[in-house]
Amino acid sequence: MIVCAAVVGPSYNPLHLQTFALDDDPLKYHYIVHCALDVIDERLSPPSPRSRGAGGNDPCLGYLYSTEDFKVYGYVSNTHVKFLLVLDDPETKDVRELFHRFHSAYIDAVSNPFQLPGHSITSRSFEARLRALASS
Amino acid sequence: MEKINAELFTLTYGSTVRQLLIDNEENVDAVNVQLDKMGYNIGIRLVDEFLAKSSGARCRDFKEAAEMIAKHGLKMFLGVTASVSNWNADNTECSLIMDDNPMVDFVELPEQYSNLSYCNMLCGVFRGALEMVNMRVECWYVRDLLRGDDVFEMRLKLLEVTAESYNDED
Amino acid sequence: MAPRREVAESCLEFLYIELVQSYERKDAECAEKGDGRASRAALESIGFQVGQQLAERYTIDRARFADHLEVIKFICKEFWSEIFRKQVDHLKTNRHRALFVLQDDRFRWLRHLSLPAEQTSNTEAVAKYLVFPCGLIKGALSSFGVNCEVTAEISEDARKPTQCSFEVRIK
Amino acid sequence: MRPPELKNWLRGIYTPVVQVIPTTDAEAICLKNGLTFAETLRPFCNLRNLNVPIRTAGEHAYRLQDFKIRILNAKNIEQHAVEVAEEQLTQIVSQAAEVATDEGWSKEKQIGELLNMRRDPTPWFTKYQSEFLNALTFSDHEAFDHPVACLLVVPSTDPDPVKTFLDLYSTHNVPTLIREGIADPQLLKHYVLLHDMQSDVTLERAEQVFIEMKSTLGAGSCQLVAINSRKEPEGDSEHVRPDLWGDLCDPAWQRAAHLSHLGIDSPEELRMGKNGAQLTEDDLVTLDSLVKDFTIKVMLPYMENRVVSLNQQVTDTRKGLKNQLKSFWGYRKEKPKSGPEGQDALAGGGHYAYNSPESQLRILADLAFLLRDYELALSHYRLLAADYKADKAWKRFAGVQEAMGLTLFMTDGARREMEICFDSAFQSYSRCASPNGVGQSPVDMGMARYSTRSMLFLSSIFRSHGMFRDATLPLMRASYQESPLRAALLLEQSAYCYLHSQPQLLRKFGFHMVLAGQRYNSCHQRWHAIRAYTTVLGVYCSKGWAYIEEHLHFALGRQVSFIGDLAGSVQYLVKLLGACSHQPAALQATYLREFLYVMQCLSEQGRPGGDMDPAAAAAAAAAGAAAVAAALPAEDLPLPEVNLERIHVHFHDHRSYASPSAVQVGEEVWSQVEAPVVPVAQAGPTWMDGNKATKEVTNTCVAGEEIGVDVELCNRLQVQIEVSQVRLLCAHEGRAEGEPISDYVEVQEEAISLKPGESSLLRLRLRPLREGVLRIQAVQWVLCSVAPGCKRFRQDPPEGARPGDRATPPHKRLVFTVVPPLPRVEAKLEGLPSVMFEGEIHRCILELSNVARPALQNIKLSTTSPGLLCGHCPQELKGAPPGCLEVGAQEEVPPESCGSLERAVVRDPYTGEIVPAAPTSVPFDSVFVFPPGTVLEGEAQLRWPVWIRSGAAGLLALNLVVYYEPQGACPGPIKYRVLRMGAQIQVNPSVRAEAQLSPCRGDLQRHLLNVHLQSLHPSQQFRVRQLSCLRSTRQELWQLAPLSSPDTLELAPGEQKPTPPGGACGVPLTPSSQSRLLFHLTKGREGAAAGASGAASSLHLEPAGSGRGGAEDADEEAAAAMVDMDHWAVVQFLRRAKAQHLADQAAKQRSNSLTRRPSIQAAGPSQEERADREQVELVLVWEVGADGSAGVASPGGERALSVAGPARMGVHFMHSNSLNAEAPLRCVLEGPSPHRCAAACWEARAPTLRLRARGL
Repeated sequence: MIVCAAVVGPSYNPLHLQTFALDDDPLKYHYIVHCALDVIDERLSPPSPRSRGAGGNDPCLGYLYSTEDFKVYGYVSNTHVKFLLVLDDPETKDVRELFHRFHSAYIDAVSNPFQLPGHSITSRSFEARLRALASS
Repeated sequence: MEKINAELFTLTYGSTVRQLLIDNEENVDAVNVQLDKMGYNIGIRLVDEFLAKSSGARCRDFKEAAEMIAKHGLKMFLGVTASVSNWNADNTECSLIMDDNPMVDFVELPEQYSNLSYCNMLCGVFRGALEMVNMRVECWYVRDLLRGDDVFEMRLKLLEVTAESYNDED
Repeated sequence: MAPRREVAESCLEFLYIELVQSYERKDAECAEKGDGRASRAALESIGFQVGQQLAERYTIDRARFADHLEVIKFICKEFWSEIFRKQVDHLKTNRHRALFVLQDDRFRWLRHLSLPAEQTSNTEAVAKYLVFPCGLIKGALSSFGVNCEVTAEISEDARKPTQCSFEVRIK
Repeated sequence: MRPPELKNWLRGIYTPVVQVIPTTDAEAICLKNGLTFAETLRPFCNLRNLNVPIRTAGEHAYRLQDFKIRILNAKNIEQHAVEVAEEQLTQIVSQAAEVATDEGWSKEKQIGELLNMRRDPTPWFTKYQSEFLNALTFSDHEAFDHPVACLLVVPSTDPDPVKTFLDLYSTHNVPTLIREGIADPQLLKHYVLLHDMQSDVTLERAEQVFIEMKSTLGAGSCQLVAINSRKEPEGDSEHVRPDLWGDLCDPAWQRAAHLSHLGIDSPEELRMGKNGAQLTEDDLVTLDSLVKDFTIKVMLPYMENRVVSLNQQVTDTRKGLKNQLKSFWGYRKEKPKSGPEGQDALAGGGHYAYNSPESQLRILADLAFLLRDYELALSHYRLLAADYKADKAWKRFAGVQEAMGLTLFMTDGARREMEICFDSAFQSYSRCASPNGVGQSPVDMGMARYSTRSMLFLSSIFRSHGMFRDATLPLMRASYQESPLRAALLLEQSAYCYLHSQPQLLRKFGFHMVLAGQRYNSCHQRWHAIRAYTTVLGVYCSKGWAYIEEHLHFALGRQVSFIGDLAGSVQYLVKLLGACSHQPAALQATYLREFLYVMQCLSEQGRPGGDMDPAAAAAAAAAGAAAVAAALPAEDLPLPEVNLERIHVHFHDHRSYASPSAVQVGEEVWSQVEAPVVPVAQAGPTWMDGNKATKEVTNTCVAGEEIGVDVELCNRLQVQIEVSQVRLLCAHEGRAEGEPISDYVEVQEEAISLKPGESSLLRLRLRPLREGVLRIQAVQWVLCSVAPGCKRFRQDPPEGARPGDRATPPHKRLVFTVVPPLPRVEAKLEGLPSVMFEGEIHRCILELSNVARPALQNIKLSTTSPGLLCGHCPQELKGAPPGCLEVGAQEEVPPESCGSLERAVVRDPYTGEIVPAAPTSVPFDSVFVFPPGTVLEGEAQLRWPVWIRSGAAGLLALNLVVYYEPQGACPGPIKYRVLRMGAQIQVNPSVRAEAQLSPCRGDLQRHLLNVHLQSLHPSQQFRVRQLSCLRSTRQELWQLAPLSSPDTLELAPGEQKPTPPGGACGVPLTPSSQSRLLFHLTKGREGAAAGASGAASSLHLEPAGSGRGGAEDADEEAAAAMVDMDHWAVVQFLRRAKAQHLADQAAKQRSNSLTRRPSIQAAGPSQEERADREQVELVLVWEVGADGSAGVASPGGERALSVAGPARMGVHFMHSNSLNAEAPLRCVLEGPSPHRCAAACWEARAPTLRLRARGL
């Protein structure tokens, strides 16, 4: 299942980080997510020849890396916002659908006029939707 | 009547409100007033289009006007309908109850703006529009989704019917 | 995402016209510092925020742009048709791709503009109504990581009252 | 290490083992040099440029250029217990810490530094690694370390060397490996006859023995070695030989084991002299040649043969189809010793005897490996792997895989295959380490070490190829199952791999470094933990990752304090306090506690426990304070937050305020009130009186007068905090060096405790004592009585403001020009009611007290509230209203002791021109000038009457200003001062009166006045006491006569209606009741009427239907009880009432709009005249019922009052119009309309007039 979902801004600053495992220290996920940014960087730059053209530049980066007991998946929107999911099931799975919903939730969250761009997202409905995502 | 995706409108309105807050140094009351004022101006212009499009169904009295707004006006422009209720004894006051409104999609009101009547422009619109059909009204929110109520309730109060001559005291 | 619902286009038009005019009035009120720069900035920043939000919204699941040109193309096609119901008519660019000119022969938002009689110069009056779209474009571009200045021009050609072009100057 | 180097390194590790078995005496000889025999030989074990040909299985010979052997004592040819080994390893890490601490490693590294860090950041790891590998040697599952040869050492002194030689090699002397039948006991034996040159036996003797030896033991395998040739005593020149042995010696405990085995229990020899003290160069040469010859001539050939023969044997038994079939049918299963399952497997299949085909194979392969015939080795490993796999002998299988991996590397074989080998090695090792699958059961550390080893090999191979990315994975895998310390080391290594990989993976570097830090932490390697954390601060900090920053800072704060660097610790902890608002309260509390604790320790540093003499204590305290300051500059303490925006300065320049509420009233209001009194010439000091030199904007304040600064302290935490010794820090420019600031400024300290999330405004006070320029610079405080904090105020004017600009308003300015002492008045209104009835007249006492020394003069009082009237003279203080208002109460006073009223003339403060009165102000004499001579000495008081008449129901706001000037010349810029007083009074409704005036039938001189009274108050009872008719400006005086019954019509005009003795005074008006009074109004004959005074004819009222009594005494009583219409206060109020009324009317006439707010303005004289002509002015006097209940029978006014406590009375002012006989009119006197703003229109109740002509 999804144990953590995170949004990281274009300038690699955390916009939102939410954990779903009970009584779990968010700290470790901050580390894991921060770490994943390295992999994302690698995937993004520079657009290697193969990544161009068909299938290249797919916003969904999929599996990024795994730690002792988690797997981290990534997705990068056209606006250079990074979405990360930390899953705790051993086998790699297709997360495209999850990320689609994740991104949609984010889009609505930043459509709130009072949500300043670049600031961390504190929105009840956003959190609720991520919880739903995690429990699905 | 041409339709567009609500988002563009919704976002533009939201961004407007935010900008007004900045312009008025976060003074919520001032913003409420300004929203109402802008709404009023819009209402004045908008009523013609409404009457034109709504097959010129004139409304004879306040009661009808309220119904007209609730059933047709809102539907035509915002694609939602409201129910009219809570009439007072002499039919000069009523509530429009909307359980939804495209203007507030995505919106979450931060604490510091808890006094902001986000959709106040709508009040202004009604005021302006009705004035064009000779009804001076007051309009304000009694319940507001954004402030934790379950629906929007706008109170419409008829002040005077300007068409008819009226005798002022002395 | 909320169900993709619809509103009357005139809602937007009324709001948009009132926005411009209310800022006009504001300038008129405080005439002494009434160079209108402040209100133009305000209008632009309204557009800017909307542009940013739409950029995110309209590109969900879309392959990432490889370069500026792709971004600009997106603006001319998808973005434009989402907002203005049609694509940009002409796209010009200079060699270094630092300057793009997006020309729209029938700019939708100028359709219903009935200009006050006392307006001496048509263009200058219309110009006010193009600040918001400029902000819109600028906002979208910036959230794609393209920092730029956007300015608008109206054709002097009286026969094409709604023709205007947006100039995107990439920093 | 590049691959070649790595290969060398590996060759250095995998070398054949030569066992040494010395006799006790032999060992004793060597010990003279502080070395065992084995040790003595070590320096010579590394053989170079040999160029020996080797021919193993292959057709072609190859040449070895260099070779290395391991010479060990039998006792040390066995694996050390895990605990022991681990202990050794831990030592290495800890020592590294000690060494490196003073190199200032634990510095925060910027990313840049990290990237181009040249030197190896973890030098100790290399040593650790080789020690680690060392600890894993002599395992039972591989044959690398099985002894190949054996040196038997016997001294030349031995009686029968040959026999000794033969006995020497006994089970007692062989290593466990051999004893347990794991290693092959058939060793190459080499016999060394050791001759001690210092012994009494001669070398010749020794040589003879040697010859015998050779004859029996074979020439090839014998050697004579003479050592200790040094004759001369130690300590001469050539002893300066570098110590060849140094770290080649066995660790002490191994030596001990070995020696005790020989029965040499107390090895004090080891401590004597330096290594090799007795050895001359020649000795060294012989030793060297001993090793060389042995290796080249004896051992290598032996090994060759061994390989060849083993190989032959294997091919015979293995390569035959039969055997393949055998193995295919798995016949081994039937072999008792082999195919070990379950536990055996875990033990690593220890049950393969050395002579089992598998072991033989392994030995063969390993020998090949040692001889660097890797091809051969590899082929056999391959075979072997299959067998062990079939047997599920996992440990051995793993071992083979590992060996294969190495071989593949040595031969630059396929990288992928090599990876797979190490991989499966790792897995099978782990499998043994934790039987129920990795991770689930407590890991068998001893076994886990092997899997780690395999991974170490793999990763260093990757690294050698510069594949840093790939190098990390094995390290990580190993770390998961390792002990904290080793895990930490591995993680740290992998971190650096990330750092060096292309592209750099900084974040991963950081992450793994932190993980390493945590591991170090958990095994108390503090210094390493700190190093790990600090290294990565640069990677994480100030990038928005609050949680991470916080975690690092806290961890560092803790660890650094543990290693005793309190100052350093504070640096980190303080960062937490600033940025942990997103954390739960409990955690914040922890942070705060930690911080305070460290600060505490810091401040107590160097303070000896127990009690000491005050001087020392003070010194210690000072030292502590210094330490604290050094560690944490007060400016850096983020708690509590000081909001510089909310600063508000309170001080008195020429203005001062009587109450806080007065401060709230806007400056513009005050300036309006002051305008009439403030001299035109100098409208008070301005910024220009400030610091002339710098043209700086300063406030002006007076020496000895208090300055207050409101500072907002805000507690962002969810924890309550105590803030004490909050004080303002200031500088006085007059102060000379050395003078204590306390001589110039007196500063008060405050203390406050802030609840979670609370922010509160604190008024900090100081008092300048001398003239000069005073700067308030900062606010200081102490947090929880430990941590000093300080916040500097902004001194410079805000952006864009030029010096001398008014940009900073006075209440924000923190620079003061202190001027010499001045008088200062404080004032209060004594007996000012909080609630009044509309129209009520009240007197209270204005008490002015000069709180300063200097005297003051020229007191004026100005107000814009018509409801407020300054008394005429002090005498008015006598008695109390209404008594003092009544006829005769007013006494004659000499004019000089009376003040006078002036019409307010508002002047422009700068030009001095008269400004038209503000539209809201009512024209009345608003300025009261105190009697000319009035002087208020220092600390003296002055009491003066003040009259107040409440206006319409609602709030009555009184604003007044007391103006005064210091007596005599005053140097400073301040020439005068004003005291601003404000008060608010709640006004409740009282009585409403309407009067109708109609012509009397028959008598045109007479009119019928019908007064309709209504009590507007729900509960209060009123008594209407008196009705007066004022003399019109045309001096007409109307006579009032009561008309309570028809017959009164007959009464002669002016005849007074007698009041019954003891009858109630006034007509009672019960709450919200109405009543009607009838009067005759007659054009009067002068003076005839009783109760007629100069200004008015008055009539004392009494309840209707009261019987008549004696007329005469009634007169005086009535007269006595009459309110004097000539009284100063009454006259003034009536005048104001009238003015207001006229203004109202004028306003009304102007705007016939229905707007409720009249815009009143001064009524022109013409209007006034007209009004006079038309109007008859009536005054109704009522009195508040003593106790609200009707029908209190009280005799006349005075007594009633004396009985019923402080009586309260009010005056209503009504207009009527004069009537000319020709056109009889009916007048309706209405009450006023409600809604009037209290300030201006309080007279609104004065009835207004409407005419309706009625034709006769």
